[in-house]
Amino acid sequence: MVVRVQKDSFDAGQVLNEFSSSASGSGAVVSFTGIVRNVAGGLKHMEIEHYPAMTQAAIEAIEAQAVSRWELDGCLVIHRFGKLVPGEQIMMVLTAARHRAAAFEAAEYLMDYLKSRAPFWKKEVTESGAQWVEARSQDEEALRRW
Amino acid sequence: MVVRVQKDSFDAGQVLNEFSSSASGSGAVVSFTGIVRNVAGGLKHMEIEHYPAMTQAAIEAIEAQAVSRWELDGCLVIHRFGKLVPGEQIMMVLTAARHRAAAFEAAEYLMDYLKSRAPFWKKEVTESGAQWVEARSQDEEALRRW
Amino acid sequence: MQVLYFAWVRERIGLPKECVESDAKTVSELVEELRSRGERYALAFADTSALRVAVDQELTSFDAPLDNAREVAFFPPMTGG
Amino acid sequence: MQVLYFAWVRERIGLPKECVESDAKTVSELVEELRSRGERYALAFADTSALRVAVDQELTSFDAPLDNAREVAFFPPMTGG
Repeated sequence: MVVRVQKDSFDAGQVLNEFSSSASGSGAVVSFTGIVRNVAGGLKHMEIEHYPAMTQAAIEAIEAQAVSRWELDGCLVIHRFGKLVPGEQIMMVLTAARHRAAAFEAAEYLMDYLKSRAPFWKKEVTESGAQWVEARSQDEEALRRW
Repeated sequence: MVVRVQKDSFDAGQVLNEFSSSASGSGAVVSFTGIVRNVAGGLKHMEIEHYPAMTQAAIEAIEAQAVSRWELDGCLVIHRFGKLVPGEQIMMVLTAARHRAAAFEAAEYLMDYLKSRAPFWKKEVTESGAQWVEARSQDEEALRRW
Repeated sequence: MQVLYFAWVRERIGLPKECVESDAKTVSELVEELRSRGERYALAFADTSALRVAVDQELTSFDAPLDNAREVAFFPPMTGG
Repeated sequence: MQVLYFAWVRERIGLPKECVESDAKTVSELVEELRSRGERYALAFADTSALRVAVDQELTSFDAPLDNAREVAFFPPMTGG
């Protein structure tokens, strides 16, 4: 169970390899990488604001839930804040387990909760101005399955 | 949609980075890595046999199904055959999509079908002998959800 | 207590945090007091169903008691991931 | 036609493939003919519910017609991934 909240970019491939090595004995490793997409109108950049005093603990609490629900050999969350341009990696979730079902479910669970319960807010800056990304109702609904 | 059936090992991190770069415009990249686990009694190595004339086409057909069901920006399957020792990577599935739900679901679909419908057979070689891995009933049941 | 604002709540109110003296018993009572501070506040807190609140870094509801809370944060629904 | 065997089917029969002359109309009829080839075959094909079959590299069922099939493969349930 590791959480990294950081401004700097990261090398997803290197993270995956290090995570897989550390979770030896696992048969299944799942990774999710979130990438800044371009938007209609042309995204200049995205700004991710967070609540520093709360972020780390909030993500740790989400991870603790996942670890209590699935038998995981490892779990890692990286989430960036600050200014990001299209194509940059925003965040990454990794899970390791004996079998694939647990690794997939735990990764989806972590993603669903990170989307709506970790204190991050995204702002999109385009040529025509800046606006806060609104929470999608599907993201709130996604939590109901757990 | 790419399929690689190979004897050689691969660098999962490099595969992930190249895949993410090629699927530009995607917001979500999911990867699954299957790793040889040790087994009770001590695994010396695993041997993976396959049906060369059929394997590539069978996996392509599974990918085509995934692509028809989900809007994917990319999809890649790597599966090894031959002799593998514990800790080695057996296979990898990657999917890229605008949103995470499609990327996760397509990756799970690919895994479920690769498990039970791609012509690979695993044999475990331990100190006490060799035996073919039996298909798990859960793996067959997993197909029913799709 | 410290009151923190994030994202568009911060922008509407015009500051990221401030020290607030209050006897409010609940988050809702604190919101009432903040609304009376002027137009910016009234606008930011116009519709609390569009807001989320954390007390001492824990997500909670608007009817939660404040007890001896040291930090209350207001923000829109999160959009991480 | 070419008949291929994989995994424990190959091991029980003792060879990976062979050329078979047959007028069998279906996979099941071919299995009957193969069973009569001796003990190794009878053992390998004792329980076809434990087997899978592909005709010309496509998974199919044991009651599938053979038509002008060029390649038939028998093997246990797959264990990829």
